[in-house]
Amino acid sequence: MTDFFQNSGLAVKLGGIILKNPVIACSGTFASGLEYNEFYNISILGAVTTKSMSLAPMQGNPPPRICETASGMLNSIGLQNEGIDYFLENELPRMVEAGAAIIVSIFGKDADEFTKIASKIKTYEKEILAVELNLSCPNVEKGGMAFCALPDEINRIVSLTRNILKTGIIAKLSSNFNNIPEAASKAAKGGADAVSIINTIAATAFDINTFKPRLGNITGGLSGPAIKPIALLKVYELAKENIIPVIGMGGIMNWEDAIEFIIAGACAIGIGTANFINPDCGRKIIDGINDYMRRRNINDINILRGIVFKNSGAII
Amino acid sequence: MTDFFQNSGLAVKLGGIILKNPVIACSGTFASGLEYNEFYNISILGAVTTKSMSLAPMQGNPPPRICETASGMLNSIGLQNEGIDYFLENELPRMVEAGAAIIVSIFGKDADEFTKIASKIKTYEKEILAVELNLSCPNVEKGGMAFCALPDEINRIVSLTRNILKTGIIAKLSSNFNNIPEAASKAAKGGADAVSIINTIAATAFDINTFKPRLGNITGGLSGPAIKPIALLKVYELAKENIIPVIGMGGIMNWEDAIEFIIAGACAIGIGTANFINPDCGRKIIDGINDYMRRRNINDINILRGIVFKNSGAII
Amino acid sequence: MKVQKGEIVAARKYSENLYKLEIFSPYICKNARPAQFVNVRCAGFESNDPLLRRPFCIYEIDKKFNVFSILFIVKGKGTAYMANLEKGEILDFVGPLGNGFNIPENKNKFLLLGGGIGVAPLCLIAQNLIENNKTVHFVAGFKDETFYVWERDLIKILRDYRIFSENGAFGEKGLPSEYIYNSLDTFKEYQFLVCGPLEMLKNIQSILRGRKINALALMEEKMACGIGTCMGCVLRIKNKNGDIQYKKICTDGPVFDLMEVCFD
Amino acid sequence: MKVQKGEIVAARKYSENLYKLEIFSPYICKNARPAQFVNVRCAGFESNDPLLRRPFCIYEIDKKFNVFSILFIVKGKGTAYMANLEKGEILDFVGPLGNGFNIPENKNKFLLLGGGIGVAPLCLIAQNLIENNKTVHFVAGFKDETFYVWERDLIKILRDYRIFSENGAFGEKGLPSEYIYNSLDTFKEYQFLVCGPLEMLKNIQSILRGRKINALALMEEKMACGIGTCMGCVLRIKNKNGDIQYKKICTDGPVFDLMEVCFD
Ligand SMILES: Cc1cc2nc3c(=O)[nH]c(=O)nc-3n(C[C@H](O)[C@H](O)[C@H](O)COP(=O)(O)OP(=O)(O)OC[C@H]3O[C@@H](n4cnc5c(N)ncnc54)[C@H](O)[C@@H]3O)c2cc1C
Ligand SMILES: Cc1cc2nc3c(=O)[nH]c(=O)nc-3n(C[C@H](O)[C@H](O)[C@H](O)COP(=O)(O)OP(=O)(O)OC[C@H]3O[C@@H](n4cnc5c(N)ncnc54)[C@H](O)[C@@H]3O)c2cc1C
Ligand SMILES: Cc1cc2nc3c(=O)[nH]c(=O)nc-3n(C[C@H](O)[C@H](O)[C@H](O)COP(=O)(O)O)c2cc1C
Ligand SMILES: Cc1cc2nc3c(=O)[nH]c(=O)nc-3n(C[C@H](O)[C@H](O)[C@H](O)COP(=O)(O)O)c2cc1C
Ligand code: FES
Ligand code: FES
Repeated sequence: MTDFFQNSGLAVKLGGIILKNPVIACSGTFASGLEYNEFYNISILGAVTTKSMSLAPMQGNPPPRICETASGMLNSIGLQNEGIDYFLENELPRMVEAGAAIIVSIFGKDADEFTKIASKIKTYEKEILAVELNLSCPNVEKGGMAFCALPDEINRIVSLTRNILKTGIIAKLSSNFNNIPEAASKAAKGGADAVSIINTIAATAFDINTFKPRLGNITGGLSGPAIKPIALLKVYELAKENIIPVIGMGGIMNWEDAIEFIIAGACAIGIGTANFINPDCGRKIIDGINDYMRRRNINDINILRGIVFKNSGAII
Repeated sequence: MTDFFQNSGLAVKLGGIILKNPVIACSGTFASGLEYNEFYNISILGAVTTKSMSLAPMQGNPPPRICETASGMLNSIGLQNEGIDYFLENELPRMVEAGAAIIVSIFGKDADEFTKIASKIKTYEKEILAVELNLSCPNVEKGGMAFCALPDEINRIVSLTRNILKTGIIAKLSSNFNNIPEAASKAAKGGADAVSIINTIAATAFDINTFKPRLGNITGGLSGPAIKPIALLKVYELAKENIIPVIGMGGIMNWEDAIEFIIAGACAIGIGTANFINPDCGRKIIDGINDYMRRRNINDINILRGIVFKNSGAII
Repeated sequence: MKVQKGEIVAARKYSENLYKLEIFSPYICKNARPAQFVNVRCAGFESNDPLLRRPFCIYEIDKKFNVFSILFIVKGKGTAYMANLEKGEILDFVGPLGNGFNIPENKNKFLLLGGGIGVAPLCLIAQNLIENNKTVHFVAGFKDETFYVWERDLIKILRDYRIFSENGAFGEKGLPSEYIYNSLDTFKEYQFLVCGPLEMLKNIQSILRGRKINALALMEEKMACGIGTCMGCVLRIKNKNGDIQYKKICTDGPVFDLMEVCFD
Repeated sequence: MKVQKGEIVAARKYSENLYKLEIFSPYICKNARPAQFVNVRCAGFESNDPLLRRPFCIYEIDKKFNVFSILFIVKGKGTAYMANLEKGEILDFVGPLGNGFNIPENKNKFLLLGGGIGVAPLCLIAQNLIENNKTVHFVAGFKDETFYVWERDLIKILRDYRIFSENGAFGEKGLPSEYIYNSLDTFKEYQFLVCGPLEMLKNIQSILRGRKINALALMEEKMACGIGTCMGCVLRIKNKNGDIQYKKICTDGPVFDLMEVCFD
């Protein structure tokens, strides 16, 4: 069902980035994809985004790091990773071997760190489809979400990496500030090909018996179906402005959700938390989109993008 | 179980407002309480907040106005109400008769409208515990959430009503801007006794078969358990600043959730969407808080307020 | 109205998608009137998804055994949950809700027209009308044979009925609205009462409007509370002066004057 | 590891809170090793609450009939959902997960100590050890008589066991850790393997540390993925150099060197 011919109407373009289909595995929820390769062939995905890699290895936050909430989950992983060097030497080759279309997510505490990481990636850039700049992690003290409070910083980081790398550049933004369109404009001006929205939403939970936070880090990021309606509005609002291609994510569990983001204006969609619950959801979502298009005789997915604007343009 | 003696450790003080217990019915989810009086005696509640009343009657938004989402619901009611005059003449007397501790929620398109409504309430102020200024409705074009983008406007509206009314004044704020502490400071400076957070979160949903928005108004406000972790963080962050007493709300379904907001720093808590699902939840939540305190030998609920700060103070 | 936990005394599968639950509840059996509904919690222990209750009209009332029933079609997760319930399990519901149907004093003959699951509330209404010595003609239209077993319930209430299905697999092949259109003269003395999908209601409205015949209809809209407090379930009503007003289906209805309903 | 839908061939209630589900799965029976676990979806059709899967160790494997089982305590909404499942229904699970337990070559005698539901994975381990001609002494501690029926499962595996309960309602009255403490000399040749509540693990760690005895432990932490991708289930491990490291319970464990676990 997912062979090339049937997928041919699924290709999408995000600035200079071309994907064979719009289904992307989200950063931090797919590791480097190799675990999922045991469930299905991850090369069928539009792209695989790695967990966010930092310059030096990061230990992450103290446990507990996970807390389930109603139709959602909090995480406070805190970007635990082995560092960009380890990744490039040990994991990237295996991803290439698995045939994945690779988006490397990177995280720096400041523009300088981003630049350094980008320079390291430079050597491998032919093997990489795009670099995603994680400007929105709610679980780290420095950098992360804070960048989104300072759109000019976003502009700077994007241009600096843009100057170094020939790969696609994606800026991942936070919904924790009410300024996505502004941040997206700055990213676009800096030379980004697309933006990813949304990262997890800052949130928390407490234990009424121990009076302790349920996360070692006190606060965490909310993801999963609970946030879908919020994410969808952010995607809709930004896509309508037509500033930059949007990769929509937040609570997508199945192909219906994926289509909902696309008709709301997303060029491509990211599946995050769903990978934990149904490790084969990537394949199922691609199949589902395919079937939906066939049933409706749609032979190019790009026709669906933002189709709701026609039915809702006037009012907002 | 809910007689006066057992409730006596439940009294809380919000600035000049004293409640016999911290359980408040949220605006817009309890009408004027009379329907719920058939399920239990609403006079046992700490307070009943009316739906938001405007100067002139409002028709509200076109249907559909409700859309269920994962562990949550979207609404785009748009403040349908019969206007403040109708309320004061017809509904208020019946609420008084039912023995409710009354918070009248009001909504104006600008400071002038708020002032006019406050002047009308003046005549009845002895029968009213407090007035809640709805500065955060996501479902109206003018006013509403927009005030929260302009904290100075909040200050002005609060002071104007403060000058007119001797009742308590509560400012209801939005979480759709990342500035609750600032907005709360302005409300405090204007003379508010407390703030209510959070109103619903702006969100949307689309139908993948018709390509239409699922709400007549396109966007709506997300409420219910889905948003609880987000609301809880907003309450925790604001309460820790110790600027003004906080009424916490967002996704509270049962007494455990109520306690969670109180230990996170809320002086009182609001139950909204839960009233739709379990119309007798108000009584059950009061009973549950009572039992919890008895089990733990806590004889004053104020001891619990913000108790998590001790276990989490250092890091944030 | 009350929040109740009633034991399911029977759970029956009528066909692939059609189920009936019978619930023990002296309170409902004593207080409920035709066209009233109950609002059912459709989630497991401490689960918040689905969050909202689902409204279902009361289908049958057995006063002798204090058992009432609901007949329902499986659509999404709420009804899927209900279809899984078994005898001995507990149903959490609020009711009876809505105004119900009050028999118009000045009418003696009634034409009840149901489309699909719209027949459910009409059955209790028919029963009630017959108990009040009214004449009832029952017309039902379906897509296919899903409701095949349901005819056994209907036949216990009355014999004067016609059943149509689009594919002819159940009853006569055809649309009930065509039948109505062709028989308007026969039924001009009848009070029409309609419940069914939107398309059908629109259709009937325009057929009847042409002939200046009145009708009542049971309406549906998404509900949050079911008790008139959320303002969610509104219907656009154009009253005699031509003013558009929002009416709440749960507490102002669910029965409305079909001619006043705005469908656009 | 695979996402599987297995038919429940038996659902047994051991006591008020303790249940066993037996699931048909040739794949698990063929591939699973002791101390591995499955990650179970605990929500109804299209429901997202509870969202995350719940991890359960494999309790028994019956290769003849291709049936494995899990033994579980009802804690919250996930396990409440599972307790409601019946024979003939389908269990959605991912597995087998985790490294499992590899029998140390150089050890012949094993002391398995389980607290509460911690006995579940130890049963399959005990079985496996015995099949490999090892000597096993099984010690179990409980609060009360919840596990009363479970003894029948244990007795099929071995006879050399001691059962304690805090209130004396099941087995001997007392704490297993006291028993261990008093019998350390008897068991000094034994490889300890412990699974139980945190307090018990801490206790045993400090008892054994005093005597420089080693032990393995099965650890628990909240999990999102169960397959090593979310980095959620980490445990703080102090290795020989004194460095603190985060290890993933799901893919680095669930069996760890108890002496290296940091409890503070
Ligand atoms: C007053 C009233 C009486 C009804 N009586 C019956 C009956 O006797 N038998 C029967 O089978 N159905 C009846 N319905 C429709 C029934 O409520 C829906 O089929 C049911 O809510 C679908 O829930 P779901 O979770 O399976 O579907 P989903 O599509 O997953 O539901 C999603 C949301 O939409 C709402 N919804 C879906 N369909 C409808 C609908 N047609 N009307 C109102 N809200 C809807 C649900 O309540 C829920 O909030 C009645 C509806 C109303 C308003
Ligand atoms: C590797 C492993 C093996 C396990 N094997 C068994 C077994 O064989 N039998 C058994 O009864 N229990 C076992 N548990 C514990 C079991 O997973 C929890 O009791 C169960 O998840 C509780 O879910 P709930 O929805 O009922 O409780 P809730 O408290 O509602 O769960 C809320 C959240 O906390 C998590 N959680 C709750 N308790 C635990 C716990 N003790 N460990 C990890 N996460 C938890 C849940 O998975 C869920 O994400 C095991 C746990 C792990 C990590
Ligand atoms: C456990 C976990 C770890 C994550 N780690 C990262 C990360 O390293 N970098 C990043 O940009 N986003 C990270 N995210 C955010 C996701 O990529 C995604 O934006 C978010 O979870 C919303 O999508 P979802 O609801 O489908 O999960 C993480 C999310 C989760 C749940
Ligand atoms: C249907 C509906 C109508 C509401 N109407 C109002 C309103 O008129 N004024 C107001 O201040 N808040 C209104 N709210 C917001 C609630 O008072 C509350 O702040 C919000 O729903 C979060 O709490 P909850 O998750 O417990 O519902 C409304 C919420 C809902 C669901
Ligand atoms: S469903 Fe709430 S007003 Fe009708
Ligand atoms: S549960 Fe996800 S890494 Fe272990």
